[in-house]
This record gives sequence, structure tokens and C-alpha cells, in this order.
Amino acid sequence: MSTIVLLTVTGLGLAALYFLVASGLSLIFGLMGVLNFAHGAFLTVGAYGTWWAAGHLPGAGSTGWSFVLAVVFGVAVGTAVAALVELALIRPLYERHIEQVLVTVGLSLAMVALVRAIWGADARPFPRPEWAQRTTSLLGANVPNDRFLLIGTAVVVLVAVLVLLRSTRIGLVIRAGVENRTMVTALGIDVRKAFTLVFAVGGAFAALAGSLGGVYLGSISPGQGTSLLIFAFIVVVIGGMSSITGTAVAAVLVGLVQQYANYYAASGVGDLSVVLLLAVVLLTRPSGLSAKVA
Amino acid sequence: MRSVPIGRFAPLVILVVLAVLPYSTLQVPVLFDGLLNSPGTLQLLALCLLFGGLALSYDLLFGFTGLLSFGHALYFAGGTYVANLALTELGWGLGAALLLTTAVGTVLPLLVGSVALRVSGIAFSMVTLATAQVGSILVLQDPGGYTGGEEGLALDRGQVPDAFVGVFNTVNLYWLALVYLTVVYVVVSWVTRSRAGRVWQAIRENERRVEVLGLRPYTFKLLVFVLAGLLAALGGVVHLLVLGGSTPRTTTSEFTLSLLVMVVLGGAGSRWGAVLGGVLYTYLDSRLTDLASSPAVQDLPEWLRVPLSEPLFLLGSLFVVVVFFVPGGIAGLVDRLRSRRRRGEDDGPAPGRVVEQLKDRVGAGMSGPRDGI
Amino acid sequence: MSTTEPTAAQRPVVLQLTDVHVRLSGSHILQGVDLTVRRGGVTALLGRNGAGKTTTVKSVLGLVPAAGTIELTDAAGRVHRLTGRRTHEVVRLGVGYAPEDREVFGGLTVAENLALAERRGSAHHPDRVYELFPELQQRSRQLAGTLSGGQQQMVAIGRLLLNDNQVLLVDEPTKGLAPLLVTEVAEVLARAAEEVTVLLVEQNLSVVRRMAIDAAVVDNGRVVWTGSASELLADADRTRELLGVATSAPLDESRSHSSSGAEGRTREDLPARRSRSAPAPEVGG
Amino acid sequence: MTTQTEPGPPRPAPSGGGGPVLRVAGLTCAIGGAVIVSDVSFDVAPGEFIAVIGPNGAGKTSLFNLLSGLMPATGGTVTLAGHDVTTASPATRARRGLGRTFQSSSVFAGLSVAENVRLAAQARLGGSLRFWQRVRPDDEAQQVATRSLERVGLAARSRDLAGSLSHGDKRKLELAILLATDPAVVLLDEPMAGVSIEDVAGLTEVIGAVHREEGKTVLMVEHHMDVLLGLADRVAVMHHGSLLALDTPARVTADPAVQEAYLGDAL
Repeated sequence: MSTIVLLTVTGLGLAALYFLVASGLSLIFGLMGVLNFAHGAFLTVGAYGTWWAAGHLPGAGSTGWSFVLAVVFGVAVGTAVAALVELALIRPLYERHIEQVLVTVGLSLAMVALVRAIWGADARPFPRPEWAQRTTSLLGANVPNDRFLLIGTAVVVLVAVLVLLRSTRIGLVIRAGVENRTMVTALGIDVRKAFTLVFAVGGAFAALAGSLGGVYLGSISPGQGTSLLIFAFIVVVIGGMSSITGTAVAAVLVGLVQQYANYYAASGVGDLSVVLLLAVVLLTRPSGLSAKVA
Repeated sequence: MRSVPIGRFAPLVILVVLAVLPYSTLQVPVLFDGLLNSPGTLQLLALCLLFGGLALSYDLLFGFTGLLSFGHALYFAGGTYVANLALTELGWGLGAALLLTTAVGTVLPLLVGSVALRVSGIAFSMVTLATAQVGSILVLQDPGGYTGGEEGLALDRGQVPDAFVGVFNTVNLYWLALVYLTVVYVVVSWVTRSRAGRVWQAIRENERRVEVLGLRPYTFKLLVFVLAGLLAALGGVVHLLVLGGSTPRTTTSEFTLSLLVMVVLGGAGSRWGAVLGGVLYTYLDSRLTDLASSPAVQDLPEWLRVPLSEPLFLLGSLFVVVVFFVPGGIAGLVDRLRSRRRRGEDDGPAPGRVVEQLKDRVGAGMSGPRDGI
Repeated sequence: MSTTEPTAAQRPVVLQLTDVHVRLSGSHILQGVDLTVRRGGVTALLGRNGAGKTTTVKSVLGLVPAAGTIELTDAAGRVHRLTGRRTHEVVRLGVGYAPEDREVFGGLTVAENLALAERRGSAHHPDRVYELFPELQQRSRQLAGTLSGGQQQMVAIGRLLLNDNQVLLVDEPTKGLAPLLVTEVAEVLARAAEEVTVLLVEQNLSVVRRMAIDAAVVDNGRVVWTGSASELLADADRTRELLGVATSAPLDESRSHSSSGAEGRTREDLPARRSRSAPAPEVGG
Repeated sequence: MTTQTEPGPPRPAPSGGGGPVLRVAGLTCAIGGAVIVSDVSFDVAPGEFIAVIGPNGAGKTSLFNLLSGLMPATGGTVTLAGHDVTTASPATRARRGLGRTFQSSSVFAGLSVAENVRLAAQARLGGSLRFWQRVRPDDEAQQVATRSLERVGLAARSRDLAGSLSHGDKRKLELAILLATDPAVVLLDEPMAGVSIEDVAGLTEVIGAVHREEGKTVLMVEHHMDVLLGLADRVAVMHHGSLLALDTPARVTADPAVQEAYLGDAL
């Protein structure tokens, strides 16, 4: 029983990580039609930003509120980089989707390489707040606290995104834009502002995932973002490409399947079964689990 | 039409020049470190030619048929690892290993393609990406110690003909790579001008229209997917021999992305463009690494030295610049310079168009045309 | 209908297209369109399918890349050049657009569709739309995608009435609607046209006849006829020539004058085996 | 010239006696609650020419999409030459002899005019999967392509990119592609839309000739009434997704319900 609890909570923690990355991806894809390969780089930037702040930024550190400050710094850097990328590189290629995708491919290579050039290719130990290193007893299982941190953050983010989409004007613009961008502009709305916002918000979530992923894994390396990105892509596709709730469901599904299979079969089988899951979902429901926004 | 005599014989002339190149003892100061026929230079050139061929096999999918696969690395890596295992673990001869690789190189893309091609657009790209990731995970997990994990797998040279072993025989590896490139070039030229080649181009232009003509796009896409996968797998064997081992780097999604970079850099949908892109990328990747460790760069201030020390940073940035300012890549640039408006039937598609064409495949299904096509 | 319409020359210009060209994927779709829309009332844009009516409308909005000059003159007499502007800028200058096929946001509720269309400092409240279309008020929380075609058209037109516009571009609002709804939509448009100029693309000539003051006919990417709508529709021969449809004259009579040569031969050369006793037509419900 | 379309006596039954070449029964398509095509039933005899008219948005193109398999039917059946093709793919229907043109021309813009038509001929003649066999300028598919292009008067432009053709020429190319696939049943979706008045006569001529000389069954959506009434044996009137009438041109045009639906009640 305790194993199942531990596996489930760990799987949900992983799902939370996937959701944080995938939610931004699916918003960007839904609204802009861009499959953002640079998203993994945003994650890496956020992780290294947090790591750097914990060591160098006055007031920031690896415990309590000073760690929160470090995370805030990392997320801010990730957000800024994402917004800058959108404004400088994606926006000029407005409506030229394939070129936008190619640009993000180039960026994903270049940004990860830059991080590697600055901080080296080796993994670095990530600051972990003491609370996250302890465990909590849940139904007889000793669950590491970082799982709860991840799940809690993802739930907060999910609720925040749903509130944003459902009850703000910009959310209305985003939902309408996912359906029909042209008609949104034909109502006199500059849809490009929503693009920048969505990119920045996506970057913020990815950076947050980078920071929390660092806590979860205990270390960070430049290539971490890219490998997480692939699973995030799978989550987005299973979730129906542009649906936030669909993405959340898919993330939970993928996280749990991966954990269970890795434990009960063999290490690595979890990853395989996720790919199998993707194939099954696509073959039975080619448009993914859900095709609606929010 | 006036450029046909040159155009038709240019590949042949280049082939001859490349074939006799190892006999030259030229010293090319900036471009290469040693003599042109020194083992180091020849190995670099062999890799350039090999990746030129590999990029062309990818262009067959992406540029000519419009299939944006993110999993081409799987077949290349499959080629090196299968051949390596056959030689090293099973102790087979090179011929038998080649046969096995051919079989795997046909069956693997057939299996993946038959599933992946049931969906189209981004979903197809994602399925290929995911399956390639399986390959990567498999190699890194090192099941049963067969793949060597992160260390890679060294080749047992005892099973390889002596002609391909040893520093002095680097020239043979060079010729082998040249043969590979030539084979890929001839095959791609041939099939793109074949009856099926016409259909591939048409699928890139408008898949549903092809269907209404009574052809099943699925079959044609599967055909080109298998063909490109097989060519990549054979390239894997050459890579194995040139490097003397298999490296897990060839399994990564980054590797496929670099193939995409090569093709777009050179010009998607153009045969020589893709080859040139592969050659150029490989050359730059290698030379920029050398440059990074050169004293000239080491003495630079840190803010310059750090980015310059990562070739992939420079290549990635160069790629972004090309996408922005040189649509259609090098081939597109040359095409515009020649400003030929009408293209003969034997030419490939205009390189710039390919990227344009694929727009719809990546788009988010906006309010599109309403009458079915 | 208003009886004291000023003659065309007296009314100031609100929208002026001069030598507008549109090329799309190699096709030269608009080949030098010159079109003047005068303030007040409805100007009908007519023409056969594929003649370039919708493209003309889209060129004004910047939804297709257009060469040439398109100018909007606002109520204060200021002239704005529209060519080269982005779509949302054109719309904010006071150009409302109801596209062919309506394009309401099916995943949004009626209220949300209207809220989205409200521009900052907008003149009117959604209640005004609900007054015009009480049906929409009952359904304000319903997803627009679940509305009937006619109700969707109400949303599409309603959202134009929330803002102060200089001109409304309305593309085939009665397309695919039941006759009763055609009348209803036409009435709403007529009411809107009392306050704001409308450029109306329409195939239903009865609607045109009821509302339009001016008319312009597009063919092959050019405006081939402009003038008074009633004058055009009164002349059956000209209407048929320009629009390719028969109007009040019975079809089988009018055809005998102008039908192409193929017709006569078709009948005479019919192979004997061909039959008219094909299975009786089953008229679907 | 005399009017030839009075309700004439019924012509003799087809000697082939094989029944209808196309039978549509209760065909329905509803998407998200909206009924686009509603319970349409009719039979088409071999060699017959049926014009489909109706106001914009009445479901004519949707009907063609259902017939050619580009949209899935949610009810009813389509039988083509005795085979139920209701759930068949567009490719299968095409192989069973159904060809169509499109409202918005959808030629392969990046291929030359000749290649466009060649592809169609190749699709019919088979052997398209032969990736080892190079395209020869003198093979059968090429000859068929050349003949089709000559037929529509595009032979002179065969080496040009299809995307560079004028709108009217693209329409002709569509027809040439259709001719090269040699279908038994031809669906023409507004072949005259956007075509200049001079070209209309030429295209009408070609369509008429295809119908007459090759005995093809034709269903054509068209707004040019003159063209339609000159060619059609029967006229189908669509309205709100339903088949309002299907009868001889004279009877249909005299039908007050049709006049109201198609021409506007006030006219």
C-alpha cells in the first residue's frame, strides 16, 4: 500500500512538472500555431537563474523565503527571456509558422549551448530547501515533501490559468484567438499583444518548472530542459494540442503511467509505455483527449 | 536551359575532383590544419561527405515530400548500433552485418511509419520524435550492457576488413563516405524523378487533392519514409566505420534537429543544397570546436570567449539568421541570383517554396478554406 | 425605405478604393478595383461567384495583401489611408466587418462574443443588441456554436452595432438562411443602415432591391458597373448580363436569346440511348 | 436558335440497363448540431447531366464533398456503380470512377502544368508506386496528359508552373486533370466561377463535348444559368441542405417554390 501511495504521489509530482512545461506549450501552440522548441531552453534558463541567484543574489539562498526569492528571480529571468524571444524573433515572422518553428529550433540549440558554455556541461547540485528534503507520512508511506511542492504549485498554476482564461478580457481574447485569430483582429483587437503575453506566461511556467525540477532531481544540467520538453510535447499532443484541462489530464496520465511502469516493469519501460500511450491515443482519437480550450 | 550542359555535368565533375582529392598534398592554411591528405583532414572530410548524404536522405522526407519528421536520428543510430552489435557482439563479417542493417533499416521505419503516418501534421512530427526518444532511452539505459550507455560502443576492428582499419587507411574511409554520398545522391535524384517522385511532390503541395485523384497518400508517404530511413541506416554503418564506434549522441533529438538545420541551411527541396548544408554544418561544427581551443580565442575577454567556445551556439545563431534573412537557404539564394523564373521539369521544387508550403501543416487549423480543399 | 435619399453626387465619400490589386498564390484576383462608397445607406457589391467581391472587402480590412490606394474619410472629414495598415488598426478607425460564414466564436458564449467585440470607449452596451434581437438575450449564456445559422448571424451583426463605425462591410449575411430569417436579417441591416453606412455583398437580389441605394458590380476582379441599385435591378437584361442570373423574367424565355451555342447541339446530338426516364426524382425532406 | 428545353417527352430508357450509376439515398451530414445536408435522395442514370443550383450556402459544395468522400456522411448511403461507397475514402471512390473539380482551384501550384495532368493520368493508369521507374517524356501517362491539355487549350503552357496560371487557366487545368483521370461520373463544382466571359464559352464547349462525346455522367454546380440550362438534362435545386426539386430545366424554373428560394421572394 505504502508503495502505491509513494508511486502515485511521485507520479503526480512528475505530472505536475510536465503540466508546468506543457501548459505553456499548449497555450502557445493553440493561439499562435507555433510549436515552441525553445521552451526547454526557457526551463533551463529558469533553473540556472534560480541556482545562480541562490548563490549570488543578496538576500536569496537555499532555505525558506530566501529560496523563494531565488525562484522568483529565476522565473523573472525565464519570463524576460521568453518575452524578448517573442518580440525580437517570433513576432517579425508573424503568420509564418514553419519559420517560427525553425527559429525556435535554432534557439533551443543556441541557448542550451550558451548555458553549457557558461556553466559547463556537467550537472550541478541544486539548492534544496530543508523542508523539501524531509518526508511526510501519508497513509503509511514516507513521501518526500518536494512532491507536494510540485503538485501544489501545479494546482495553483492550473487554477490561475483557468481563472485568467475564463474571467479576464485577455483570457477572452486568448480563447477567441485559439478559435480564429483572423476574426479577433477583425474585431479591432491587436492579437499580437496576446501572443507576447502567452509567450511570457509560458516562459514563466517553464522557468518555474526548471526551478522545481531542480529541487525534485537535486541537480541541474544544460540538457535537462530538452529531455523534459519531449515528454511535455507528448503530453500536449495527448491532451489535444490546445486545451489546458486536456493538458492537465494528459500530464497526470503520463506521469502515473511512467512511474508505475518504471517501478513494476523495469527502469526505462516507463518512458517506452508513455510513447505507446501516445501512439494508442493518436490512433484511437487522432485529435487527442480534448479539443477545447480551458 | 542554357545552363544545362554545366548543370548536368557539375555533379560528375565534383565527384571526380573529390575522388582524386586524397592524392593532393595541398596545404590549405585557414580551412584545414594539416595537409589535405593528412588522416585528420581526410576524416573530417569523410564526416562532411557522410553528413551531406544523411542530410539529403532527410531532405527526401522533408523537402521533397513535406514530411516533418523529428525522428530521423533513430534510423541513423539504428544503423550504427545494429551493425556494431553484429560485428562486435555476434562476430559477423561486414557483409552479413550490412545485410542485417539493411533488414533492420527497412523494417524499423516500416513499423514506425505505418503507425506515425496514420496521423498528419504536428501529430506525425510528435510521434516520430517520441519513437526516436525511445531509441535514445534504450541506448542510454544500456540493457544487458549491449549498447555501452553513455560511453558508446567501440567497434571490434577484428571483424572489419583491414582496408578500413588504421590511420593509414583513413583514405579508404574517405572514399567509402564519398561512395555513400554518391549512392544517396543518385538514389534521391532517381526516385524524385520517378513516377512515385511526382506523387511525393504532389503530396507536399496538396495531399487531399492527391487522394481525390485516386491515389492513397499513406502508401506513398510510407514508401518515402522507409526509403529515407534505409538510406539513413546505411549512413549509420559508414559513420560506425569512420568513427570506429557508435556514440549515443546520434540517438538524441538534438541530432535530428541538427539534420533539420543542415537541410534548411542548404535549402530544403534542393538536392545539392541539402548536401552542401550537411557538409557545411559538419565542417563548421568541427572547425569551430578547434577554434574554441585555439590560443587566439583563449586570450579573448570572457564575454567573447565563452560563446565562441560552443560551436552549437554559433551554429544555432547562424541558423536563426539564415531563417530570417536567407529564406530557402543557400540553394534559394543561388536560385534567386540566377533569377530563373521558370524551372525545367528535371529541377526540384524551388527551395524557398518548401518552407512556405509546410506552413499549413504546422498551423493551428485556422479558419481555412471552406470547400474541402 | 427612406424616400428622400440624396442623390449620389451629394453624399460625401466614406470609402474610396483606387486601382486596388490583389495577388494570391500566383493568381491576380483583383485587377484594379475602383470603388466609391458614399456616406449613408447601403451600397451593394454584386457579382458572380468568384468575381472578387469577398476579396474586395478583405482588401479594405488588410486581410489580403493589397496594392493600390484605399482611403477612409471619417465623419469629421479626416482622410485615413487604409492600405498598409494592420487589420485591427483599420477596424479601430471605424470599419466594422461581418464576414461571409459569420465566423462567430463557437466556443464562446453569446455574451462573450459581444464582450469581445466591444472596443474601448465603445458607444453602446450589449443591451442594445439584445433589444434588437431579444432571442439573443435569452441565449446570452449559450455557446455561440450551438446557435442556429440565423442566430449566429444576429451575433455577427450585433457585434458591429456595439461600436461607432464609419462603415460596415457585410459579406453575404443571408447566405444559407431560411426565407423568414432573410427578411429578419435584412430588417436589422436596414435599421443599422439608418445610422451607419453599409457596404453589402449580397447574392439575394430581393434583399438588394429592398435596401441598396447604390450598387457596384464586380466581374473578373474589376468593377464593371456602378450606379443606382434600383436602376440596375429594373433592367433585367443588364442584370442578367452582369450577374449571370435571371431576375423577374421567366427563365425559359429569357434564355432563348442568349444561351450559348452548346445548348442547341446538346439536344440534337443526344445519343438515342440517353434517357429522361431516369428514376423519378425523390425530393428530400 | 430555338428553345430546346420545354418539358419534352421522356426519352427512352438507357439501353445499358445497368441501373443508376450513382444512387444517393437519405444522405445527411450534421456537424455540431448544424444540419448541412439533410436527407438528400436521388438517382443519376449513366450519361445524364444534372445541374445543381441553389442559393449560396444551400449545401451544394457540401453535397459534392459528401459524394467524393471529403466529408463524412452522418446518415444515408452513396452507391457508385452498384458499390456502396458511403464510408469509402476519396481515393477508393476515385478509383471507382468518381472525379471532381473544386470550387477554389486547387491545382498543384508548385508543379508544372504538364506534371499536374501527368499525375492524374498516372493515377488512373497505375504504377505510381514505381519509384524505380523514371518518368519518360513519351510514356502513356504523358501522352494522355498531352491530349488532355490540348483538349482544354492549355498545351502551350505545359511547362509553366501551375501556380503562375491565371484563374481561368487554372480552371481549364482542373478540367484537364479531370479528363486525364477519365472518371465515369464527373462532379464539377462551379467550373465557371471567376472565369472571364470569353472563357466561359470555351469551357462550356469543353464540358459539353466531354459529356456528349465520351458519354460521361456529369453533376455540375453552377451559377451561370445560361450555361446550365444549355447543358443539363435535369436540374437539382438545393435549399437549406435539402433537395427542393429535381426535374427538367423548364419544369424547375417554372416551379414557384424554386423561384422563391433561388431568386428571392420579391422577384
